[in-house]
Amino acid sequence: MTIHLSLVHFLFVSAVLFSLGVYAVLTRRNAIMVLMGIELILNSANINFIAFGHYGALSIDGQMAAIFVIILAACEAAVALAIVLNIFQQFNTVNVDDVDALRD
Amino acid sequence: MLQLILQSIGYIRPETALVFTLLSAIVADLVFKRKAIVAGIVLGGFAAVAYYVVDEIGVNLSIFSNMLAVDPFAVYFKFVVVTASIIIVLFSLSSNEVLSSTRRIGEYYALLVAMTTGMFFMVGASNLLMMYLSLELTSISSYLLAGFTKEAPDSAEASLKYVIYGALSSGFMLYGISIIYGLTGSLDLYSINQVLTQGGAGRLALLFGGVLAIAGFGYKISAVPFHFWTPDVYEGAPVTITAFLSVASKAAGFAMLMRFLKVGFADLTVATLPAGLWATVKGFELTNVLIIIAVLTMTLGNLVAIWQDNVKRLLAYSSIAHAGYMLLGLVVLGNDGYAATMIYFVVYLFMNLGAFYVVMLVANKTGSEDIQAYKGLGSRSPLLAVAMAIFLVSLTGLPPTAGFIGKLYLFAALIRAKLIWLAIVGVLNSVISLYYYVRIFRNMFLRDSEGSAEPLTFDAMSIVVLLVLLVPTLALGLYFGPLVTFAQNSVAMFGVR
Amino acid sequence: MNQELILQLSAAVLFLPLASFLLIIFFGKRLPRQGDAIGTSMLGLALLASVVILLAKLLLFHDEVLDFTFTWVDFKSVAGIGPLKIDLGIMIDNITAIMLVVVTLISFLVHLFSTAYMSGDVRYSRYFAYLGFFSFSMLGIVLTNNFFLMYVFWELVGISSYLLIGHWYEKKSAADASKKAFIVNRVGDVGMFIGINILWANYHTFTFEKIFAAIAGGQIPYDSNPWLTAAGILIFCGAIGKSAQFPLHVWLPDAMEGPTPVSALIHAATMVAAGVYLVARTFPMMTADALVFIAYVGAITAFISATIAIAQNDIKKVLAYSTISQLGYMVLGLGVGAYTAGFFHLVTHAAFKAGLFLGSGSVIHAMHNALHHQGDHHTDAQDLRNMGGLRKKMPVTFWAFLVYTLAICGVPLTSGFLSKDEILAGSLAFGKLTGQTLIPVIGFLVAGLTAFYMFRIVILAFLGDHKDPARFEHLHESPKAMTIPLVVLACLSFFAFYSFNPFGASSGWFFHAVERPMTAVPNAVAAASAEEFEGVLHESHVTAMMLSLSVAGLGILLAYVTYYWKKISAEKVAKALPPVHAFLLNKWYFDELYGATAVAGTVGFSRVLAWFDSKIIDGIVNGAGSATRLVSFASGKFDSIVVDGAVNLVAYLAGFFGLLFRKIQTGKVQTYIAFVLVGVMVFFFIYRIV
Amino acid sequence: MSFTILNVGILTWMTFLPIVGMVVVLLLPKTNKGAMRWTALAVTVFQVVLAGLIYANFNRGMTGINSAETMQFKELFSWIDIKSVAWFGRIHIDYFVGIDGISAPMVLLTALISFVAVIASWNIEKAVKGYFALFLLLDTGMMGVFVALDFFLFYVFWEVMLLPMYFLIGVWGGPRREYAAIKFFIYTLFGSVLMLLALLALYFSVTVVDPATGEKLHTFNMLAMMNPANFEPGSILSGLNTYWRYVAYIALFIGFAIKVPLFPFHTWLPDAHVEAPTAISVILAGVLLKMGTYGLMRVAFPIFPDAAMYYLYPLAFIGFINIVYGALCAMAQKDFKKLIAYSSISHMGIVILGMTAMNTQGMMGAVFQMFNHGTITAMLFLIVGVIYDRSHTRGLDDFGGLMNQMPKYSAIMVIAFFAALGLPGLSGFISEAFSFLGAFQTFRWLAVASTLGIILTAAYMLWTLQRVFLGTLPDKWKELPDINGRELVALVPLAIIVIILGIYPAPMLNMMNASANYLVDFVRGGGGLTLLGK
Amino acid sequence: MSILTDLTTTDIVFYVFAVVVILSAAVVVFSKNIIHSAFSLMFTFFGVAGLYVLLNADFIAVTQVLVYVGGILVLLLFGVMLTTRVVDIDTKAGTLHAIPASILAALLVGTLCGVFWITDWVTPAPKSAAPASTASTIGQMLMTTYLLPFEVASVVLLVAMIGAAMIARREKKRT
Repeated sequence: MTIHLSLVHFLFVSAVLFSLGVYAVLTRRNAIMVLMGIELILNSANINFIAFGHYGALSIDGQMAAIFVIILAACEAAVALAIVLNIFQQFNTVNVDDVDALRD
Repeated sequence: MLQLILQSIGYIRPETALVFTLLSAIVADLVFKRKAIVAGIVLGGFAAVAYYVVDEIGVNLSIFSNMLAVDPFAVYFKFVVVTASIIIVLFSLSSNEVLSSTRRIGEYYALLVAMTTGMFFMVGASNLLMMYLSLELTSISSYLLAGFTKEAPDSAEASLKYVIYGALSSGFMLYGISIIYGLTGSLDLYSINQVLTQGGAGRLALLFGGVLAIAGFGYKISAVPFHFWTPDVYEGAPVTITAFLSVASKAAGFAMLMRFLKVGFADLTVATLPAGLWATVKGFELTNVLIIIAVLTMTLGNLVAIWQDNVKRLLAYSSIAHAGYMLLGLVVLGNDGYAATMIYFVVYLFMNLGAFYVVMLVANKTGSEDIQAYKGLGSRSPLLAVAMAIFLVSLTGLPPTAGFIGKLYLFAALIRAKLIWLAIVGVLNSVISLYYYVRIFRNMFLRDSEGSAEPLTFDAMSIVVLLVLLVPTLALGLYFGPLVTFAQNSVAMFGVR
Repeated sequence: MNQELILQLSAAVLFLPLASFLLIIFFGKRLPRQGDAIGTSMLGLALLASVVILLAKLLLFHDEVLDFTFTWVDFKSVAGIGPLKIDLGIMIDNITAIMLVVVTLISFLVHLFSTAYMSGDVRYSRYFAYLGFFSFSMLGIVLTNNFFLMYVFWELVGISSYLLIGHWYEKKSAADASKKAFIVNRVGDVGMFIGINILWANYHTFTFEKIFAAIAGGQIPYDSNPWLTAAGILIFCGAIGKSAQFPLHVWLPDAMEGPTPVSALIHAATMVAAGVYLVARTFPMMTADALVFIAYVGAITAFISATIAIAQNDIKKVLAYSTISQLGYMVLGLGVGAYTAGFFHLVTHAAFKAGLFLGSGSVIHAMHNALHHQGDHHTDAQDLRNMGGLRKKMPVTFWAFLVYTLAICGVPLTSGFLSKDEILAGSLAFGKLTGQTLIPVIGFLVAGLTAFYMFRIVILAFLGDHKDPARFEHLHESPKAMTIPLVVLACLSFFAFYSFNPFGASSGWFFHAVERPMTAVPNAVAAASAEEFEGVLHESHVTAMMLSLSVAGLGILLAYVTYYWKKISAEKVAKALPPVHAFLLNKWYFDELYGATAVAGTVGFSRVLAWFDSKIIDGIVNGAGSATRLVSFASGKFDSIVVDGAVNLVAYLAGFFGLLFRKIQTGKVQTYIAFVLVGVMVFFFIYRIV
Repeated sequence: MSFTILNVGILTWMTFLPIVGMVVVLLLPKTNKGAMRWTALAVTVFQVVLAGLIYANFNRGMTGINSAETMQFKELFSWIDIKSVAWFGRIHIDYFVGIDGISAPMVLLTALISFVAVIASWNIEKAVKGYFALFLLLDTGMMGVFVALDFFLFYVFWEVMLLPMYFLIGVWGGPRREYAAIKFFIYTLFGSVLMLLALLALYFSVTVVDPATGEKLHTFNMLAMMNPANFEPGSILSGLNTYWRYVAYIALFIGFAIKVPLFPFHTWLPDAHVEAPTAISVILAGVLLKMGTYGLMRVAFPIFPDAAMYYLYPLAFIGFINIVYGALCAMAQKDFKKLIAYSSISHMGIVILGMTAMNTQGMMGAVFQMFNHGTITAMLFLIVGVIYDRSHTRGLDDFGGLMNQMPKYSAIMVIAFFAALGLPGLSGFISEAFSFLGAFQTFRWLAVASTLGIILTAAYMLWTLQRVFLGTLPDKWKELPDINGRELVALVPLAIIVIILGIYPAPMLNMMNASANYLVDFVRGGGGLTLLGK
Repeated sequence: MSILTDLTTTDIVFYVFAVVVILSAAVVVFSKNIIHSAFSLMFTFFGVAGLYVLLNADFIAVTQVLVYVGGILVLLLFGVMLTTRVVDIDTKAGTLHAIPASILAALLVGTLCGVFWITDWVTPAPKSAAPASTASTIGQMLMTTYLLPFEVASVVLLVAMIGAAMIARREKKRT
């Protein structure tokens, strides 16, 4: 790895972002924080798509994928938030680990 | 280009019909007071869809710039999905859970149609992006449907877990797709296959991307260790949705995985293997991962199911185990195995939906899904108990029921591919599965009812639906020729032999 | 009279008792006198027919063997063997004809005796049915021409013996004794069965003649002479069981729990002699080694039981041991090669021993009635110490009994003298020929012992004074039905029936009729030939007679000195030698030995195995063992599931791993995600390791 | 030869008549218990009549075993025929039934025992409809196993029995019925799934030429599987003495061994027997156990003669263990029914010993022993049932002196007990003797060791007899009534058969002779004459 | 220092954005205060958009800012506000089993970086002269090759809309 800008630089950023997202999903109690973590993961995937598209001189496919991912991220966020709101109405909490009535 | 697009549009009639049904349902929900009309519209829509699917039999095409394949394989699974959808609508007509949420019933059917739409795209998708999109469409609809009875805490919890788990899994899958894209420069499965066949991809990254992608598929088909959402969501969701998830969404997930594996990773240039088996591309080690997953899935599903007291949850674990059996068909990496999995799906469709239907009817009457509620069912409602017994026998895989035929073909494929020890694990698992199915038998027939011993009566509609599920479960066990032929004819995917 | 007719007659002899059995068992209760007349008359007819057969055989077909064979099972053509079938049938040679008369005669007399002895019994009719069945089975043994039927009837006499010993099955001792008799016999029978297996495996036939012919033709089992010896010894095992030879003699004394006429018929005269008959039948296939073995078994048996008999106080027990001892003689006789003498002793012994038992039956009957009359239910009617002076009250019984006793002691003019003397002479010859001097020594020793304990009975029971004068008043001679058989048997205990020479039977019709058969075994392993044996025998004959007479005389004298004149106190001797006395009284502790080893071992082992089966085997497969309980502490539910529904190893492991897997279903979605991540990493890294 | 009634073959009648009866029973009104019983009785009586027809028309010279030509009463028509699709071969399954000298005695036995079991079921009062419906289904399964010549069909019938049996034990059984039922179910299923795998492996290894089209196709036909020439070269089970052939044989073996049951797979049996209602114990011991040994003879031996010969000694050794172990365990039992159950284990060991002898006497002894054990053990269980119905206890030590109290009963019992301990003159002796005679020729020392079982059997049988029937009668049983007419109807025919076959076994032996001879030659010739000749 | 001197402007811009993205994401993940996290997330999104620009994906960058910052983030903030009780402000949402999660995350990042590093990516020379705008290309693609995904996405949006409304709306108490 050289210090000069290359594909791997972007991939590293993406990897770190991905891991941070996973970390958030794993550790944060607040459901909304978990959702933020998921957004980070989606962003990291998008960085990959675009970086590959750029450096691989592959095609515009990467960017197209990124667009759709952004759209879906929005949908998912909306639906997830609606569900979180419903949870809040039912349980009066948004702590994910408090919602564990269904278990073995 | 326009020419191609116009031509392509001609081949998405079922999907178009579905979207049309979706819109009609929404409009009808606003217009009509009687919600049964919505159900009627949806049923009619599904019938039309089924008609268009029939129309697609024999077509073998790729449309929308290789986004979607309309091939016998997809058509087969579309049949499975649309049959399941119709049956679920019938279920919904007598489900207390659904009927009690009158105000949202329009949305319920709309989402059901949307989910079906998603699954129709899933079974045909031959582009990774398209796969991701259709998976999300299905998932988003199912998150919402799982939480449909939102006043019920269980249902709300189920939807929360489902959405978090699902979003993360699809995130993983997306990341995996991005890596595969980076390696092959394409999202199109055919191009990916071409690149991989030439051996032009980093092995390690491919493996990692593959594993991440499989995490996404695994989540959809409830394969261990990506299954964790399944018991909780199945238990919390309304029983109609549980049944739907366990059959249709699993079928779509399998179809997608099967296409992903065969179109993307089969090296069809290798001709030394016996007919029907194919080699994988160089450096692809996911077969072994899949074997491990299959073994883990059936074993864990069966072992944990032994401990369940909630029948719905028990069936959830049972459906995990069944996913494991069906994965056995995949790991054969051959047309035999694929056909076996496909046959199994039709069989599974009837027997599993049947079991869930009985659970629903019992819950409707007794208000309980607990195994205790089944005590004395044999005397309270012999028809229901016998039907349940037959469904469970079929799920165990004993002749002369359809379940036996399903298992027979799976194990036959394994034996033929000389994966004999895997077959032994498989059959031993079906022995284990007997344990928990037998617990239900036992409560139904060997125990006396603890509470009320009143006979349970059901309306004609319920009995008809029950028979619709029961007859194929038995008939396919004795006469399975047409099904097998259909499945074998349908193994063909576009672009691969 | 042609052969056909004789064979048909013999079939009639065989089936008459069976008819008696069937008639009485099905219709007995409804027949007049519960069918005893039917049984007795059937046997009477059979006796007549037997006598006719014997006469016809001896007079018309003296040296021929009459044979009738039919195919019972046809295996058709079998690879490697060719046509294979099981032929069954009957054969009549001279010993058969003689045995027919012996069996039917004793059986008839016992039937007759029983009509009086058993009158008033709760299962009177069934008793006669069983007697008929026994007679049928015993005649089957006598008549058969093959090992298969021999084994079949062998078992059938066993079962009729079982039924008759256990006639009074309400008594635990009777039920125990019958069970013991059958099981001990079965041990011997299994040996015989294995022997038959060896023969079948090599000759693919059961017929005696064919097997002997094959052996004579040089076909040796597995081409090995030791196997031939083994086959002989194993066949002899059947005789060990049935004829109560050491070490399987323990059942016979207990068998005295049966009614006394049964003891006379089965356990003295006929069934127990079947073993001797078997050895006689199979004599041609016995090698020298086998015969030595047989001789030693006979000698040891004779000695052990004679010593035990000395110390017994129960009249029937003494007689039982005396029977064993005499059977030992017969076996010894056959073993040493005195074939005719051994078989002769069987016949003479049948008469006088049956008589002894019936005589004792008569005594017991009288004692029992007297005690009953007195209302005394505690005094043992069979204990010699309670008797004495019966001579005065029961003269017929006494005189008959005395004749039998003289016969068994081998006093001249009796049949016993003739036969016993021949055996002793044979043993002496055998000792000379082979150097096995122990055998004749034991033979003569036992002769002395026999005389001693037999006269002990006579003196204690019939002479002297009765112990209880009051009881003495109530003693009466037995009825005619009982005394007639006694007289008949007493007559038969004289020499005249067998030989006109009172000091040697060899010139009589019997020795003419029964000749030692040619051996079939190869010369290398054959015993001394008949001619060689006869030569030596002739030399030792006089010596033997003198010796035997003197030891018998000595024994009788000692008995008088001890019990009549009381010069020697039996009690003092017993006290002086307490271990010896206890040892003899307790029958050399054979029952205790077997009880502690074979019986306790088997039962104990079976308990262990049953425990093993339910706990370990079932446990391994079921996981119902301690491990299960351990786990069930962890989850109370496990037990209910294991016990209620699902048990076996799979269940156990399934339950265990199921529980384990369940633990990860925590209900917390983030935990799930962590597992997913772990799964992904593991799946990735698994290939870095492998 | 074939034999039809209304154009339907006699074996099909035998097999599916109970299904018709089941439908009738299901359609009868719930309250009409009498009609249900009579329906079941009519079906089984008809089966017995058909069995008589089979007996009368059976050609005793035909060998059967591996040739369709010499199978009798056979019916063959296509059941499932899936045309070849693309790379998938054609799938063809026949409805193929027929009997030879090995299966004919079993068919007769099944008819007889079913009839007896219906009589013994007469006093069932709980859920009569379900009972007889399941009973008749079970009947079909049993009959089907014995007549099927297509492995697939065989397997279907084999599995069809499981569920009725589970319910019959589980619903109508004793206190621990649930445990016993599930144990039976799981064990048997475990065995049968292994059999399924072997079945599939065979299917993919064997091809025959379809005479109609001339194409090669895989087949489930057992007879075709017995011909080594039909194994595709390079297929998994081709060749002789290969690893996978041994594995497949062992898989089949385990499947059958569990049914027999052979040590150490036997532990389901005591529980199942003890808990099952009398009639079901009778069926279980009388017919179901035979399926294991029948399966070995019909399937495992002729299809894998090489493996059969290779594992002959171990199998015989297991037979030996069964004989001695079963007898010893029986000796320690305090429960009457459990004792009989263990005695079954011991007696089935004799069957194994006889058939592993691989000679005519042994094989015929084994088949005959299967028949005899069926009748004798059926009697024993009926006897236990009679006493249990009256006293509601099976403790051996609770009884004594019944001989006086119940004389007719005791007479029957004496016959059964003596038959069980192998008394000559009763059928059990002949088959045991033949088995031993055969076994001794092949495994000298093992046969000798096994004779220990003869002694032990006598010991525990007589001990039991003493404990229950001899001695003094406890006061509490002074009122026990003697055996009644219905029970006699069940027991007397069996007793008569036991006696007649004990004296003159030829009627039965002649039926099996040709097939047994042929089977022995076939297995010896097919596998390892060299192995055994050492 | 010689390495640093080699840096081009593009490089520097990249590093700046990378640091912004990672640091702000770290704040999102680690911050105790949910409001802080939400706002920090905005910087992450901006940073990512910056990276897109570096990769010649200007249209995507703009979309990123519009949709993420303008839509999703606002949505999230609404969510935070709606689910936070006024009195008892529970914005300091805690963390769970941080240590195993850290290990996992570390392992993950290590593995990913390792894989990325080892893999021999097919990288032809970066395009020096990028087209001025990708917007038109993307537009064309959406109407041709990506027509079907485009339509499906619209269905997804419709479904999300209906569904979110269904789940989130307060039901009248049933009588």
